[in-house]
Amino acid sequence: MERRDLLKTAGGTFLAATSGVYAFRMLTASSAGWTSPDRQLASRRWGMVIDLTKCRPECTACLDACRTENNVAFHGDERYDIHWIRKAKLRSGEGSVAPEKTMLLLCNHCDKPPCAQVCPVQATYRRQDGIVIVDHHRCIGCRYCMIACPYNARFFNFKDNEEWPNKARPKRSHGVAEACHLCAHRLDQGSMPACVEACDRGGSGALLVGDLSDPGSEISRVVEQTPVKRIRPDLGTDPKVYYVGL
Amino acid sequence: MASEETSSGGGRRPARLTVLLIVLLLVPFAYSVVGRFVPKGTASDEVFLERPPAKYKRCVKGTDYMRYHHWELLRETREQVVRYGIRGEIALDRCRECHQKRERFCDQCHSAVSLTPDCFHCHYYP
Amino acid sequence: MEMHFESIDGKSRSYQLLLIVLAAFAIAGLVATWWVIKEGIWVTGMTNRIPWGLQIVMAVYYIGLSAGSLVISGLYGVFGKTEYKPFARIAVYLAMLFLVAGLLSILTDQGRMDRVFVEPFVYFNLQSMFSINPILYIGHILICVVYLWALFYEKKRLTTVIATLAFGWAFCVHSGTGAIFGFGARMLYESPLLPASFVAAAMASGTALMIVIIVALFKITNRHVDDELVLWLGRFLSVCLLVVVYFLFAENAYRVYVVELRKAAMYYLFGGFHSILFWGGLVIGGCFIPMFILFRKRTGSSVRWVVFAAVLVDLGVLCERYVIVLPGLTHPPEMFPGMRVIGSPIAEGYVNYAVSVPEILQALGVLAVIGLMFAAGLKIFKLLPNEARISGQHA
Amino acid sequence: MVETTPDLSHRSQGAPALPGADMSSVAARNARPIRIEPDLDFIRSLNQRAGNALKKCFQCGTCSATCALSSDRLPIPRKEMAWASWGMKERLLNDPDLWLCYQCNDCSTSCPRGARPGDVLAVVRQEAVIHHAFPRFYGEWANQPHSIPLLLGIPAALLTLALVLRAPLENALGISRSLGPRISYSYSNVLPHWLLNTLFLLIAFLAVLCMIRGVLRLWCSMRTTCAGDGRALRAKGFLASLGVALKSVLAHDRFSKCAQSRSRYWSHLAVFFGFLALSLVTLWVITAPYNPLIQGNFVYPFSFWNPWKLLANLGGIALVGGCLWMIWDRLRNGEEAGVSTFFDWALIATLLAAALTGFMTEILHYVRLEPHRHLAYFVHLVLVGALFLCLPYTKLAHIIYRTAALTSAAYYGRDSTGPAMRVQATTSQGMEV
Repeated sequence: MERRDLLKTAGGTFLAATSGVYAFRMLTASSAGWTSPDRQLASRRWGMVIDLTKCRPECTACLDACRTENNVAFHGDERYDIHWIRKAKLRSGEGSVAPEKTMLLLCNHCDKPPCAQVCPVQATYRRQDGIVIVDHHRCIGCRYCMIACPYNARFFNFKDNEEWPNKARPKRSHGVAEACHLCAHRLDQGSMPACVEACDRGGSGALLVGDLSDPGSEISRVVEQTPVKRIRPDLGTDPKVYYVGL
Repeated sequence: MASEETSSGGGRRPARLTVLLIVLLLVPFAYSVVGRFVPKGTASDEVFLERPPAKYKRCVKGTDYMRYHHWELLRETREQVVRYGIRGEIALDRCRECHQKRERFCDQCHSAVSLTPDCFHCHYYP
Repeated sequence: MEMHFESIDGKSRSYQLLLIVLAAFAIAGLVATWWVIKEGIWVTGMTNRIPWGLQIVMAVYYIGLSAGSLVISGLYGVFGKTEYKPFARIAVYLAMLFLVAGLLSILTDQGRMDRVFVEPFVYFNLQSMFSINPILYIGHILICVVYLWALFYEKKRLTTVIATLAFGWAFCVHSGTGAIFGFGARMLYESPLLPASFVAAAMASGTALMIVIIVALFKITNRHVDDELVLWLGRFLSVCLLVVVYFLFAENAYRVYVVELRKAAMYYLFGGFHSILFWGGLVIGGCFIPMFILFRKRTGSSVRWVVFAAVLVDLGVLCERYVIVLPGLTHPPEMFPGMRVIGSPIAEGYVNYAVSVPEILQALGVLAVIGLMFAAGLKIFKLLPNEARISGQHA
Repeated sequence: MVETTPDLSHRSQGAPALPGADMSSVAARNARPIRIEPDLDFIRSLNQRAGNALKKCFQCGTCSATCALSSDRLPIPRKEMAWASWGMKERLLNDPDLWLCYQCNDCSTSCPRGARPGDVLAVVRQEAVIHHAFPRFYGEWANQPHSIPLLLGIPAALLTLALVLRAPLENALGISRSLGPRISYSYSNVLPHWLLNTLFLLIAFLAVLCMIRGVLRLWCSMRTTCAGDGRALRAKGFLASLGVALKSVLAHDRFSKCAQSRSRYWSHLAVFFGFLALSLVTLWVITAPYNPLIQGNFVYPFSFWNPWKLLANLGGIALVGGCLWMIWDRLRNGEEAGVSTFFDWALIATLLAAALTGFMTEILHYVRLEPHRHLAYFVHLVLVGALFLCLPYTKLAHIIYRTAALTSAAYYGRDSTGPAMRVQATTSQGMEV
């Protein structure tokens, strides 16, 4: 009797488990017909070089281009404005006579992004080509990434964005975090990010985006041959935005 | 011990309650009957899907597929685009080329089945 | 007479008044939350530079209170101090409620509350403290439920087992909560000591809360509680406070001593509103005055004074939670060593956090919700003992 | 082996003094000794499961006196208690009157010996279900905790088989994958309705088929009970009796007479009407293609404010609430609710699980979580399938048996609605059991 019960239980469990697993596979089969994700991205590693010596202090071409391209919210309130790329003035040393420096700040697209590490839903992640992206469809708005980012590069949609200059690109609802994604949509289609194009158009040519993993690319050459600096590489985040003349 | 009073009193109350419950059960039935015989306007199940302009012949997939799986297609395409950078032909703003007005197409079904996908808050689709 | 548990009648006018007041606060919190959902989080005091505010402060405070109250019930369950059996049920029930409060605070703090119930479970990220902690919290709630069940049905063996588990789990919960900040990259967060000091502060605040609740509840419901039971808790509290003070000293001494951190430490200690909370609320009001009361023979053996000390400790720990969460955010990250930022479209330097009305309403609302659950629990479940005496004094 | 003389079964053998019946022959037969062959194992098992209370019965008759449902024409539970103590298995298990008891435990709480007749009857009903089960082995399985995996595994396997066979069947039968005017985001694109309808109708048909034998047995024994020498007295036509029975079921009027556990009336009412509402909505949906009331534009899934959807949601809430209430009742008021065995728990748990997975499916539908919603739906369907498959073998069978017993009671005029019958002749004969 004991053994029969055991057989019955075991048989039933097996039956339920196998049919469950089989049904699971049938139910979860993709209907859209996509196959496994393309691994092609991994062959690239995007990085950026900003030549501060070429950057004109009064020029805002890149900032405007970014705002227009990506529908970045500007409410006119310092506390809630979002800046995927921003321009700051630095003064080295104390006192008011020390020389001023113009500085462009944006997401550093770290190779070891702390923001992605802390994201509880994997909404922020490092794409295989090195771009750090926020998946706004998934973000729950916990703002832990903003705590973790050592560069003040991440922003939160505190209110809805009323402006919608570029209807071809999405805007964000309130309640999600965002940051520069290096115009991944443009890079995917073979063109340069909006800020880079705007800078070139303005004649400065201070911005350069390219593939760091390709030794023959221009960016690799610049990084090799020019004295470049990164912001706080000592934190171990391995940022990929390089500055010339900082 | 149930005395005669309580049992008869208890008998009346359930009867009334039962009638009430049965009436409740019949409400949807009445709704459907009314929806069937009273012409237009009352039948909220009506769905109107605007046909795309004649010059467009074919969608990215068949009609049946799109009817039952379009969201699946969009969702998986979204994953491909956002997480793997694969940008193909399928995109929400390309739907707009044929199905031009949201309220004459998307919203029709969505509101009929009480779904409020929040695509359109961030993706432009007039 | 044997000690037994009973539920309260809950028919008195004051009880009903309490329910109404609590419900009003809960509704106010709900309205505030609805307002935040509808308008966006800008209606709170948070900004892009200060992404976490009062809700997170309250969340970690509530969670601290919960772990602490569980420690008290552990006195009975784990260490077999049977004289604390009368408080075991209230303590576990409160522990559960405060965890619920913590989760509610975190929930209402999210930008997209609609996604909180789905995405974190589907796209679980093992590397994130924010993914790990909810598992710890929910686990703790479940453990508390089983624990309560064991207590209600007087399951001796199960009580011991589950109490030990809960005791250990509470340490994990608290260390985990501390790790959210301690493992963070902010200059004033990063500290391996933080999880440990979190546990110490939790035990202090939880014990203090139990002292206040026990004395108040027994007084209001006309029940007898032996002074010695409360006084012993007071002595336990004083030991906890010593540990808290030690951790505070160690951490701040380190920050002041290490050149790299000195500037931040000075900001922390003397840099604004939070410094007032630190010195006035935490160090003096929350630690030294209570310790003075508790260690002094005359005041330490008076229930009144002990309760007063406990209230001070609870307020002090609330200040401690504030000075853990906020200075780390208002202090700017050091992006350009040796340089100063003089012009930027965002505030790159020191910023100030101003608590807003919706945040306060939400915090009070959460408190009111669990207050309601506690009041209802007293009526529904047999939580309260008829009396609490040390067994030796039984007639 | 015991030899005894008192007529324990005069009701079944000559109970109602039929018009024109020969009284003397009845009396003569009653005097004849009857040989009782007690089934000792049966007694032991009953006694064990009814909380060792059965043996305490000393036939005082308090139970029948307290019972609000007991009447001269239809006396319970005293005679069943006697049969049980004497191990008259066949008689007991075929006794339709078993099914007229609602286990309100008025008798159990007033029993001076604590013999708990209500509980004994509940256990006997459980025995009866297994006894009437066809096939028998399945009836025995269905009431053992270690068969749970199997009981869930069979519908899971059937459903998976249906999923596998879907494409070939659709091709062979020429069923279009198009759902006509129905629109998107339903569940039916993965688990099509035609497939589920066929499968579940087959299962339901099978279940009903398996029950027929039990119901017929019950009916026959009822006829013996009432008809004595084979001359049945019909009080009503069959359909009219069925009507009376259904009315009684709907109104819960017999349930409402319980004094001891009033809350059971409410919880059962909630579960019953919840179940009924959900069944109605399901029927409406699955018959939609053949429904003349629906013209073309049947939109499925329903809008949240569609009355059908509202009814289903309300029904689900009632079902969950009722089940939780029952669980609470059984845990809290053990004394009034009586013994709870696997037989009782299994039904409540399955119903609750089915309802909860149903809600989970709905919630996942609204949060647009794919493919999780299909998985929840699958589990839900497995639970519903298990419920149907085990209909003849679990407590759920009371739906059928109780209705049959009520119908026959009305049919033979043994209930209060029937014409008064001359029963004095028999009740005067000493022991009325």
